[in-house]
Amino acid sequence: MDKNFAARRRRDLIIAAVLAGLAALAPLFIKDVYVQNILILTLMYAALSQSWNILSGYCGQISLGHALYFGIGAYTTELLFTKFGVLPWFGMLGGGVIAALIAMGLGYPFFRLRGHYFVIATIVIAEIGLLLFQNWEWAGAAMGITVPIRGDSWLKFQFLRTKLPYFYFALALCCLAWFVTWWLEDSKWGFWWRAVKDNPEAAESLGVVVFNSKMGAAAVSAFLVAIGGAFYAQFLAYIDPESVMGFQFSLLMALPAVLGGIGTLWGPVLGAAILIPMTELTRSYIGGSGRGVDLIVYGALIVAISLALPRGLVSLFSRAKPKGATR
Amino acid sequence: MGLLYGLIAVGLALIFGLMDVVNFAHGEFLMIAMYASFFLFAFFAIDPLLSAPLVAAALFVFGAVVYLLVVRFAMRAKANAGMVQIFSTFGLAIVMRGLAQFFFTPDYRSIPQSWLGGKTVSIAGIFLPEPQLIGALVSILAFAGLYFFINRTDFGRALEATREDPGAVALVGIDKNRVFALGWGLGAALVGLAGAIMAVFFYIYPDVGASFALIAYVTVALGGFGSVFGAFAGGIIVGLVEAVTALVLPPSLKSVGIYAVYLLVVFIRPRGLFGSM
Amino acid sequence: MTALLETRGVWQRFGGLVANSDVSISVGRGEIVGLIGPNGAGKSTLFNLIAGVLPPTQGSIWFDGEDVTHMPAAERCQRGVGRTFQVVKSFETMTVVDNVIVGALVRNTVMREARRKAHEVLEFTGLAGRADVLASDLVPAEKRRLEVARALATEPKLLLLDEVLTGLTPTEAQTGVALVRKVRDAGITVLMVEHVMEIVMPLVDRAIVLDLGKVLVEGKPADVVRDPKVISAYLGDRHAVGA
Amino acid sequence: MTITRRDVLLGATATAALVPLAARAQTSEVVIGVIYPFSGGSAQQGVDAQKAYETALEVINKDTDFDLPLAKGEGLPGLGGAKIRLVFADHQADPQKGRAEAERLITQEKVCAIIGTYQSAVAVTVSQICERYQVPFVSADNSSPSLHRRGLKYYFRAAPHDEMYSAAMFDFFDAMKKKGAKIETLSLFHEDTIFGTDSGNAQTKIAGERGYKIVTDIKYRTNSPSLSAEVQQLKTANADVLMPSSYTTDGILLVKTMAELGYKPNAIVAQDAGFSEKALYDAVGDKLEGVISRGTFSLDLAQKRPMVGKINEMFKARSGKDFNDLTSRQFMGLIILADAISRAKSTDGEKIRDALAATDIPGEQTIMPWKRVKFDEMGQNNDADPVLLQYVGGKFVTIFPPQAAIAEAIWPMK
Repeated sequence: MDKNFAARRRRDLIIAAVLAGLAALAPLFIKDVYVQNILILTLMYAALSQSWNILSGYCGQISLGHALYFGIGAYTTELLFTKFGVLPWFGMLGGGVIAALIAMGLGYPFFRLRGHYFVIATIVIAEIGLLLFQNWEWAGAAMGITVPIRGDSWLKFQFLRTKLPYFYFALALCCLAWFVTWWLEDSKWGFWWRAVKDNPEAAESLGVVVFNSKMGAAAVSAFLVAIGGAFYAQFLAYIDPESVMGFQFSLLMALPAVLGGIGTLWGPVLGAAILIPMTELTRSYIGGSGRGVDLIVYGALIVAISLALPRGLVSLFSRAKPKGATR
Repeated sequence: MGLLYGLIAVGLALIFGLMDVVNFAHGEFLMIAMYASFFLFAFFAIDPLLSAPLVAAALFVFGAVVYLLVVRFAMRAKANAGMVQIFSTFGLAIVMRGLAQFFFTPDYRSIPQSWLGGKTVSIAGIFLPEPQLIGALVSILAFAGLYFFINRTDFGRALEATREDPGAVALVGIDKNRVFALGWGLGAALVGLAGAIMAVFFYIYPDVGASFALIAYVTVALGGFGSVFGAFAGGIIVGLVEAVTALVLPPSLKSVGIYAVYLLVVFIRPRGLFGSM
Repeated sequence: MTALLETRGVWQRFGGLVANSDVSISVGRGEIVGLIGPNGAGKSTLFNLIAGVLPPTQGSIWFDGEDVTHMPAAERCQRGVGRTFQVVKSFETMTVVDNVIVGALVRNTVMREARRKAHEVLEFTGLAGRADVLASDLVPAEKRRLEVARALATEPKLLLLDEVLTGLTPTEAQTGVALVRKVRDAGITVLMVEHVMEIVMPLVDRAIVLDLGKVLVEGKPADVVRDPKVISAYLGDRHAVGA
Repeated sequence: MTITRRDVLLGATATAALVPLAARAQTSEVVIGVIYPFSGGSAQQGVDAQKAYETALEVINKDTDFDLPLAKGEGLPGLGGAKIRLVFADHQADPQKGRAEAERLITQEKVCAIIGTYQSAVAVTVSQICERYQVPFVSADNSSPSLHRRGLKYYFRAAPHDEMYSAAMFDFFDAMKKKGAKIETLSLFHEDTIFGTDSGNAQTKIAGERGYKIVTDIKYRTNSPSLSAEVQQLKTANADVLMPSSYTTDGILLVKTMAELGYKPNAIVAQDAGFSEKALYDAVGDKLEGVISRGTFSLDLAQKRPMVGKINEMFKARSGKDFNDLTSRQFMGLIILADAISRAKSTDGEKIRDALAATDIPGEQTIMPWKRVKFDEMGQNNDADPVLLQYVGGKFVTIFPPQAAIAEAIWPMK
């Protein structure tokens, strides 16, 4: 019964394993740290976008305020580390939990809102978060937090020159986010989310507790994004409100999923794999001119892809063939 | 200031009300309008107050062109329509910033002297800057005009009808695209008006739109999407809240007050104050 | 044995408008009951009260011996109330089988089980051949059937059908009628709202006629059609006689 | 508008950045990375900085007759006349991007030193990366005092930081008080990013030490759409001196709003940034008659040191602007860095670092009013004396300290 479906799920898993394997070998051939840096960012944004996709893609609650959770992850980790000496690994988890709790707390009032009202509320709440951190003296206010680096240490997850540990962590995070999505996709939650996205009223009549579904999606999504934020903070070894909680992060989490295919398993990875290297390269090689050409190219590409491929780049791969749960 | 927020927001409200599209390049429309009035001033010494209608006309054309070139296709999207709209207009915003930087250079511009700049009227001990006073006046006129326009003219009715049932309107021989293009033009023209007034007392550079965009969205949403009167009222509320918050909290947190009021309003009324849909 | 469903003195007001006044009906186990009435009689309101979309202003609703008046829709579904929508509400971006799986998940937490159940229901409703099609690609009659299939997948004790037969071609309607009978034969109680009497009368065991928010007549279909109050209500509907 | 000429220059540098291989093939060349915001909100500073560095490059690489290190003769004498090539990179005011670009410049473009960055937050990450790769970082125009206090070995700043600047302001107040001016109350007005916060903190600290009363301390959101409420508060407080720390955008809005609300303070003593920008004065110059800004540069120096005027002309030919506080620091930063590389006789990071640490350039051999350039163990040059400039009759005149002053301060400003 339904062999196609099972085969498709298995195929996805195999492809993912192969890709992850190849990615894991990449540093053997790519020694250039700048390229490694791009790879790390790509993996990180793929992971973030995959997490964002859970709430916004699958569950249909479009959030442009995920920078809040990213920032909370980053700040929790670094505040715990610099003020109380808590190792980043614990801070990371703590940040994830706090972000998930905040997401659920916000969910109470937020999930009553629909459409653009919801989107704007998410932008606004992230903006409020940014302003509060900007004015919070104990957390460094605008000065941010500089993470003291005293040599390579797995315990403190900091490394002077080598990028490999960061690379593998980003890869692991990306795999985790992908796997969580893969797993949830064929689960009660996954079905509930998609039902809620398509038609909350019908979902409710089929025994789906819409509110709880949204809360679940928000919590998972926020948790993973906060882990990403914690990683970024360790990677950068310096955070300030603007650079971990700015609106651009909310956007950069959404864009790969949108370009790649929102609400799909492969969309965020694919989108990030194209978008991030492209932004980095356009900035590095034509941004130095100070004429905004990089912005023109970047913006035009977003317009073009969103107009030409509303289902995202993944739709190029799966030619309108009828699809099961895995789409 | 509130009325100006309202004027900036009303174009957005109009476009949204007309076809459920939120224009994320709205701030950039404002930026273009400000540049237009700057260049009219710099090269032809036309005072921004006089050039306002010219700028509005130019923006009208610009808005219509943007609709025909981009938004028209975004509305045809078969899947993820909401997403496509958000991100195509967003991408457009980035392109516009890039183009502005390319052609106008990133230099900060400003109109140093105008008939209005820096004059102040004092009424009962409260100082009211003249440009903002005129801005408020123009805003009220624009609102009144728009209200009249939508409710009393054929074109206004065509807009309204197209919004309610595009299919039926097509049967009557009205070209949906033309009406929408005109709607976008009108929305942009209102921003043009706002931009011309803003140019008098604000600085101008490619990223200037970003300062206003979020406030404009909040204003529209506060009033209720699609409601012209809502945008007007929203603008006034935002202006007041901003002023009051700045007195109570550290000024760097004054936007928090605006945002908090927005959240409070939509929690109580999820469709904004005057939202009908 | 108590009735499966009972409403006791239910009122629903919207502002000054009274949609249901003092409605008390009951549906016994294994019955097919038709809820009919002219436009604006308050059928849909009552239907929504039973489904749990909103609580009544006054009165109580009992299901399977339990007061469910303030129970949200999702919970009622878990207790065994399934419903369809007058305006179809498919999950458009999901395939037909996925649509049904959502319903099946109420009673099957293991995905494999839910999937098996969904295919079973599709077989039952005659949609098996369309399992992997996107819901948005179905024709209207199929969408109606999908609604029923989805509700059946929740293994309800009571199935609420909201005008599932309206607007279908005669052939399609016949298939629909057959399906409803099949559902009842599977031991599921059916309460169906219909506007057009002709379609439902041959199908139902009992008919309840609502008019102006009140229960007008209740009884065997054959008696109901002949009742002068019913005739005048429907005529009144057609001739717009003010009340 | 001067688009054509700029086009050519920008085009040239853009191409240069695109063909690193061809360029690298040339013999004896020293590559230095320059990291600035070339797009986004502060792109203007990046573009201006580019002109300043190109001017410095011309002085170094060509034979000029100035009394500056490396001016005479072509290229770097210590490396057999090797020419310097600059690689520009865009950080878009984002610390992450700054860091990535620094890393790219070091590992791909093989730069032997980096100079930048305008935004202090970006300087934090860029200097960290430089430290890790043991490549010297010259902080040309960042003024945040916390930067050099992080124990970095490869961080150097020739210019003053905000505490030095603020101290100079208070020295000036003290001096004015002796002359009988009434200066008791201050209004602080600073933006909420790292620059404004640092500056505000420094001013608060010194005011407390020297017994000045701060009547309002307004921290505002940068790039606010309106500053009316803030200005209203300033007006109500009406302190003896208004001390703004604002970037250009907010500066323009502040001055315009002040005019609109009819607030004319007795004196404005500004923490540079926006108040040294030509754009600000173009926009609202007439309203700023008598405003005082701190700085480290003054064109008045041209009267004593003619080369200052000549170099300014070179810069003006490129940019259409006079040197300001930022561009002059950028120019000087590259000269100092190049001098160290030449003395190091090597492009090795550690050797350049040691040479930088040993730098001792007398003030006369700079275009700045500094005593000399000599770095302390934290990489800070404490002999970079700030000056206070007053905007009078459409240009800046130096009014403080006395040894650099060419005019008496006009107090109050109007």
